[in-house]
Amino acid sequence: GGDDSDSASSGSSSGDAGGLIAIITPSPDNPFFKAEADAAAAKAKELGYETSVASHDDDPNKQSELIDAAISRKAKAIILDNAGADASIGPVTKAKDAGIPVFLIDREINKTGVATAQIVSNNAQGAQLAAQEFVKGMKSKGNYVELTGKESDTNAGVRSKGYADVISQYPAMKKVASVSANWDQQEAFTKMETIIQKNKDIQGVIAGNDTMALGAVAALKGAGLLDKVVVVGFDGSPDAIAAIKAGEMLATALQPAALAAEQAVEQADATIKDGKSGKEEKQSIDCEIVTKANADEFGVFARKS
Amino acid sequence: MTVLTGSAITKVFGGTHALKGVDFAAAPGRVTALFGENGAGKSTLMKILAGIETPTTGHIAVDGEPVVFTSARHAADTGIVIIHQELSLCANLSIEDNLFLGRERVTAAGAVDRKQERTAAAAILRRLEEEIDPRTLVGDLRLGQQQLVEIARALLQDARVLIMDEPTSALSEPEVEVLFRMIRELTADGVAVVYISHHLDEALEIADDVVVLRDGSLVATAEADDVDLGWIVRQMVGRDQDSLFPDRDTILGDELLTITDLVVPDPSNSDRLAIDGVTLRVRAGEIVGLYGLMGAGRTELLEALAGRIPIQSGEVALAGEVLARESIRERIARGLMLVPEDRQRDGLVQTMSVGENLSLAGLLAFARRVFLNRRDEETAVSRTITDVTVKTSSPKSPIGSLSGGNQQKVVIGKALLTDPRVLLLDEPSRGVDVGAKADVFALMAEQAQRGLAVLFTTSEAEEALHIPDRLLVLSRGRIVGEFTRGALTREDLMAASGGSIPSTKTGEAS
Amino acid sequence: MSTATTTPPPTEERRDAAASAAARANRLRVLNVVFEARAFIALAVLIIVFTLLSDTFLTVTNVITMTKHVAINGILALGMLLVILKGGIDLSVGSIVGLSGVVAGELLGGVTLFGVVAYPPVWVTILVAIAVGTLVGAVNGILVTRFNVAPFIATLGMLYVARGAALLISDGETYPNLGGDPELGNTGFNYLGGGKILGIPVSIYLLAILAVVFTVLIRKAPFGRWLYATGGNERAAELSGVPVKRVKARVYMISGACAALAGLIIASELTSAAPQAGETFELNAIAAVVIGGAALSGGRGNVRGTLVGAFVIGFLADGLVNLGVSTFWQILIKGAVIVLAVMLDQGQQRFQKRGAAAAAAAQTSAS
Amino acid sequence: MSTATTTPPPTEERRDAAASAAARANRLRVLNVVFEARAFIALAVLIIVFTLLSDTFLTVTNVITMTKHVAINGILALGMLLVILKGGIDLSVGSIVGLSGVVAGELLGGVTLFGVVAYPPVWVTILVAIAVGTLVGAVNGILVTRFNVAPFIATLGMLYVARGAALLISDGETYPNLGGDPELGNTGFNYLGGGKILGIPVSIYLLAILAVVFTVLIRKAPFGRWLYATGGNERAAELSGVPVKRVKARVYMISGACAALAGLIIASELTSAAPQAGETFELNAIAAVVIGGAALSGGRGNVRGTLVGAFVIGFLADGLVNLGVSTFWQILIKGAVIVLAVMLDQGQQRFQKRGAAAAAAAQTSAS
Ligand SMILES: Nc1ncnc2c1ncn2[C@@H]1O[C@H](COP(=O)(O)OP(=O)(O)OP(=O)(O)O)[C@@H](O)[C@H]1O
Ligand SMILES: Nc1ncnc2c1ncn2[C@@H]1O[C@H](COP(=O)(O)OP(=O)(O)OP(=O)(O)O)[C@@H](O)[C@H]1O
Ligand SMILES: [Mg+2]
Ligand SMILES: [Mg+2]
Repeated sequence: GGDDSDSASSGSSSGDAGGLIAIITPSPDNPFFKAEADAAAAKAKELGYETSVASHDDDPNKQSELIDAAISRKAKAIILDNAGADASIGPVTKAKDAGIPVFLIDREINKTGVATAQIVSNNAQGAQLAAQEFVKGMKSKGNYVELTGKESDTNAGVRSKGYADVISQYPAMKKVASVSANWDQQEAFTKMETIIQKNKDIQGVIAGNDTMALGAVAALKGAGLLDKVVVVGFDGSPDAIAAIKAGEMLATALQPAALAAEQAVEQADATIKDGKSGKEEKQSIDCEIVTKANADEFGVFARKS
Repeated sequence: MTVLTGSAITKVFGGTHALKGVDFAAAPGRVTALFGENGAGKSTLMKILAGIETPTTGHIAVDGEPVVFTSARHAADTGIVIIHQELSLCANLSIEDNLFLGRERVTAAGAVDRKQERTAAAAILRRLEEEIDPRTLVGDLRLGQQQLVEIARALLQDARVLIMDEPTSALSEPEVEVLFRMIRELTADGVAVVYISHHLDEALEIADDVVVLRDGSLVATAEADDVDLGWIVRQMVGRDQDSLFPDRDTILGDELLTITDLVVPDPSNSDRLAIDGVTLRVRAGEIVGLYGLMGAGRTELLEALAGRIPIQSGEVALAGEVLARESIRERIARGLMLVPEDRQRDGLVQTMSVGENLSLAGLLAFARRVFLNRRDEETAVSRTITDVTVKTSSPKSPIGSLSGGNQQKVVIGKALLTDPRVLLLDEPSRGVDVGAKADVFALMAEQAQRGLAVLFTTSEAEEALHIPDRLLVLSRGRIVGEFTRGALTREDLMAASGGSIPSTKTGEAS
Repeated sequence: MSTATTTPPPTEERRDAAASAAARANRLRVLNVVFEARAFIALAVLIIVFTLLSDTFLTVTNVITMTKHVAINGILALGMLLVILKGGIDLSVGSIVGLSGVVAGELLGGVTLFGVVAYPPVWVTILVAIAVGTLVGAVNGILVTRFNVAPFIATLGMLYVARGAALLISDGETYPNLGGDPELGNTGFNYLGGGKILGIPVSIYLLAILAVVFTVLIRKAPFGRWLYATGGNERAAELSGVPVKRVKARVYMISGACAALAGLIIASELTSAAPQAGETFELNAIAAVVIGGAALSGGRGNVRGTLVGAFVIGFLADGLVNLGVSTFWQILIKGAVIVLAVMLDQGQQRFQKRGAAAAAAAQTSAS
Repeated sequence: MSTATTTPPPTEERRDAAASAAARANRLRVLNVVFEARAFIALAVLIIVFTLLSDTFLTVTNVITMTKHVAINGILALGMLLVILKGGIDLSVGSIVGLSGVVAGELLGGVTLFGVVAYPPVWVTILVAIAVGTLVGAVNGILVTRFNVAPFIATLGMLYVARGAALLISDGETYPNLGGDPELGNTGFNYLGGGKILGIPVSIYLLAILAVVFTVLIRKAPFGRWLYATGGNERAAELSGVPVKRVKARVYMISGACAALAGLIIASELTSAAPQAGETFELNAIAAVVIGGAALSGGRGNVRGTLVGAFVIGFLADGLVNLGVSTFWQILIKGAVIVLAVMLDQGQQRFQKRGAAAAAAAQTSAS
């Protein structure tokens, strides 16, 4: 977000401290990516680096431009939450060839050996946790709706599949509708309302992320169905956790975004200092399920320490 | 004594000196006619007096009190009302909307008082003997009718000074008669009227005082009774005007334009026939005139020939070859080109220079394979500028910096650059001053000598009587009379066009 | 009827003129109706098709829900209509939606004055948010009138500026549970988007009220005539003493206010405000206005048509979701419908002209 | 400049005319320069500011990189320029960018004909993709010329249609490693976006070539004159035998082709094609053209200005990133710069006019 990069910009012109670490995330107006960026930036400063935070709005071309910029600024390392498993291979390779190690967080790319590390929260595992909680909440039966993320986003697919793997084992559970709400709250709200009109006999809603889950909650509340319907999301955003405490949502799979970002920066530091990160490339961090029972234990995309 | 006076008014537009220190006064109860060639500065002076343009230097006084107009509205509120040379109506609004635009009659509730407006509108239209439903869209009206709306709007504001800049350029004679009657009523009520028109005799007829501008300077003032047309023309042009209508001997060649039983539906109104079975022939070296009243269909005839509007039946042949579905450009390529009636709307590209406008139609002639040959183009353009005597500082000047007459010459020059075999001109003298008129007609004659076939329309009896070798009178889409030059009188003409009572004008014997 | 202007024989002439006059007037009226008819047809087709394909489409509750969705774009479209009537365009409305939500969120979260945190009541919050929207509109207006910046560019610039502002104020975060707190006396915000009167959502009433107000404004007040005149022929309007600049400035402010209201409704529905709300909404609003028979060149269009246009866009979107059509197809179909609806317009107008002419001719020959 | 028809004393009159003539011509020349100067000034200011704030901005490599980024928007803007010169607008270019990438991806992945999978060579792929872009442009053209749909609406519709098509063809998936396979003989696609000649990326050459071609087309070929005439006054152009409809249709096709090329460059740079590529690119292209001094009303604008405009947009974006300015500020500043650049234009023109008038006045009083 704003503050970090502002101070960064003033910093970046003042000469070379520990060098520059470029942090690139999809969009700062989503709490998850923001937490990621903030955590990474904080860690990097702590380790004595300048930082620059930018976002690519899931536009592969813009991402490629941002990486060019990092290269021409002779960044020491790049922390990247990328804009597409395939579309990002080129740019990451480009950075590698320029001698800049790239540390991927949150999303993988479909190629190994170009990025120094790919630290991703285990979306499949998280999805399964969420789905299991969902099934429990629905007492293994009934009609449910799935709100999926942007079709052209890898994680949307991974999570949807993760949900299916679990839920498909319960024949009594019936998916009555599945629509994409592009990760967006208002779109989720509108589409949920429309679906309710089509079919009021719904016991559950499982969404590809918390923003959409909260949109669904608002719609269900308006229709007076919320007490009869369990809603499960993904990400573990503060708003979702609040909703869980309030009993409006059943559960969400929390991705330890902050953790991944911090680890990425630490490994970047190691790589800059002594050439190797000391970890293998593919690292996955397990998600944690957040329910009313344990909600208090969690802060901003991380367990409270 | 005088209501409105402007003293030592100057106006500079970018590089142009429209006015160079002009004193002007309008007296109550009198009609002051303002004469001057195109670009003399008439409209500019009037716009300044009506608060539309601000003078570069100079002062305006109302009833002797100096004023500085902040806007057209300000001037209107002090009783100075202007009818603009170029129509300023909203085509998307009804007549009544236009009549009361900006000065709505409102009810207590603050809403527009439609009922009151409609009755007032109907009344004024009746006085103008133009009984149209006030709810009619102005866009559906003919040029002439629109001009009447413009006049009606001015009349609705109780003006102390009424400025009329070319109010009759699209009016038929009877409409002009009506207008004159109203002007006399106004002056009787002590209104000061300023009247500008290129129909000199008409203007002289209504005038009490005469003022002549030349190149932005005031060159003469007089009482209307003391002067005649000749004098006015001398003052305008600065020298004796050789006759408007030079005699010429015609050498007729073979038939270039052949029209047989042409039927053209009215584009604006598809089951009214604009042209209803017209047959006519024009030979090389011949100038044929089309006379008719507004709406007679002359424009439609010419536009149909040019390929602008589709024909329903009949045949058009150019030098024997029948033109069927040829596009406008194919017709131009074959040597048939139209000089349209409304030069602003159809003749000129305002964003381009004089030179670019001139070469637009004949452009392909300068194309060497794919590219334009600039040198060829420039020579051709500057040759044309001298040929048609366009008054411009350079071919690169923006077309907007030219006055009406000169713009018209550019449009004609553009047509000549396509070296046509048949030249169609729709109202070539509309809104053009005597000097330019003479030039234009001289041009037509010259082209005819060079073996072109010329077909032109006019609404002015004088031109109809003297210019063409043959005159065709068109009425409601039919040819109702054919005369050869000299063989007809003004009276014949009026009778034939089913138009109006011949007007009794002093300036007629010229 | 080609002799409307020549004198003798007067009798024939006057009859003639009267006839053609009547004919034209009549033709006018028909045309007026047709302008919406076109949009109505598009809407009718949509409704029929969806009703045939889904039994849950044409139910009372679903129509109410869909209308509620339409309300948001409808309110934006009404503001846009005025701008388009004047011959302009407003690309910034989407961003204003986001900005006004953020402002509301900020205020409901409490404002710190001299160290103490004050919680303004909801009505203050709403007024401030709308004021902010109006302000952005005013900037658009100033850029267009004082600095002669083309409306497209001026509002494109403000599209970015307003969005940037929304993100900066909120620091990119979403304002959660705007329900308010009884103790702080700032509850009731969710009524705007969540409340119902006689089972009908408040936002629908808001749309209806605005529609009526705008119709009166356009039809009855001098402002309306000035607006059409400015859009039809600005120079002529100016020469007639119409305060053109003021008219222009006003429409952008009104449009901004409408956008702000839409933003509030959304925030209230979700009881949370996201800075990125409203992205690309401007396109839907413009589409609604144009489908409603307005000309982007200005001077032509009306409230009824615009409403119908908004319903076309809204019902289409919801109908496709109801049918479970894939997002990809939804996008493609939306584009096709926009173009078709407008083509339909063109076609009908040409057809209509001919029809009216015939009618006119008939009358004349009859008299 | 014959003065044959006016007043004595000729001497004074001629001198006078000459003076004002000189003034006018001179004013014209200055204005012409100014039209770009305006954009140039904006660009100069940007470069100076960024160079002062960052030591890595004005380095050879960075300038080359930024220019490479400019190339994409620049190519779109050149196509857009023609459309705008003609008085239209093309909102569909962004979607065409996505579509052409998808088409390329599809072809490089191999096309199945009669059961056998064929791998067309790269040059075929490129031609087909560009053909598809041209086709979308042709549809725009037909909608505008044959069906009189307003360009804004026609291209807005195609914005959705083309995007939908891209998503449907790719089923929302990204086409991976378009590097090609030596065995299949379809390698070399990545050259377009990745290749360098004398250390300068191919895409920059493409932009340069297009710029030259367009300049010649506009300045030297009749088509150019026709284009300006159509944009300036369509009716007059038509009556002068300008093939108005053809000119219009052409510009949309050219714009579509440019967009397709841009899409190919992007896909090639990333050696992968995403269906959502190019979203909102149209806005940047339009901004570039207008900052470059073109009038959205048509008839005014040129290649040089448009290029400068593209550089302003591109250098601004990269410069802000280079400074590490937050995304939120980037958005806001971008909007401000667009508006300011255009205001600068207006201001300078008015100033310029006054200057000329003054000069002329001076001359008169002198003579
Ligand atoms: N807006 C303008 N910009 C530049 N020059 C102008 C402008 N308006 C008028 N002029 C110039 O001022 C001079 C006077 O123009 P004006 O219209 O007053 O002439 P006029 O006597 O009305 O001619 P006409 O009889 O054709 O109407 C002409 O040279 C014209 O080119
Ligand atoms: N009585 C009428 N009713 C409706 N439309 C008319 C009438 N008379 C003419 N028109 C239309 O008005 C337009 C202008 O016609 P116009 O007056 O130009 O014919 P014209 O013979 O060329 O006369 P002029 O060239 O002097 O204007 C044409 O489209 C014509 O069809
Ligand atoms: Mg004049
Ligand atoms: Mg005519």
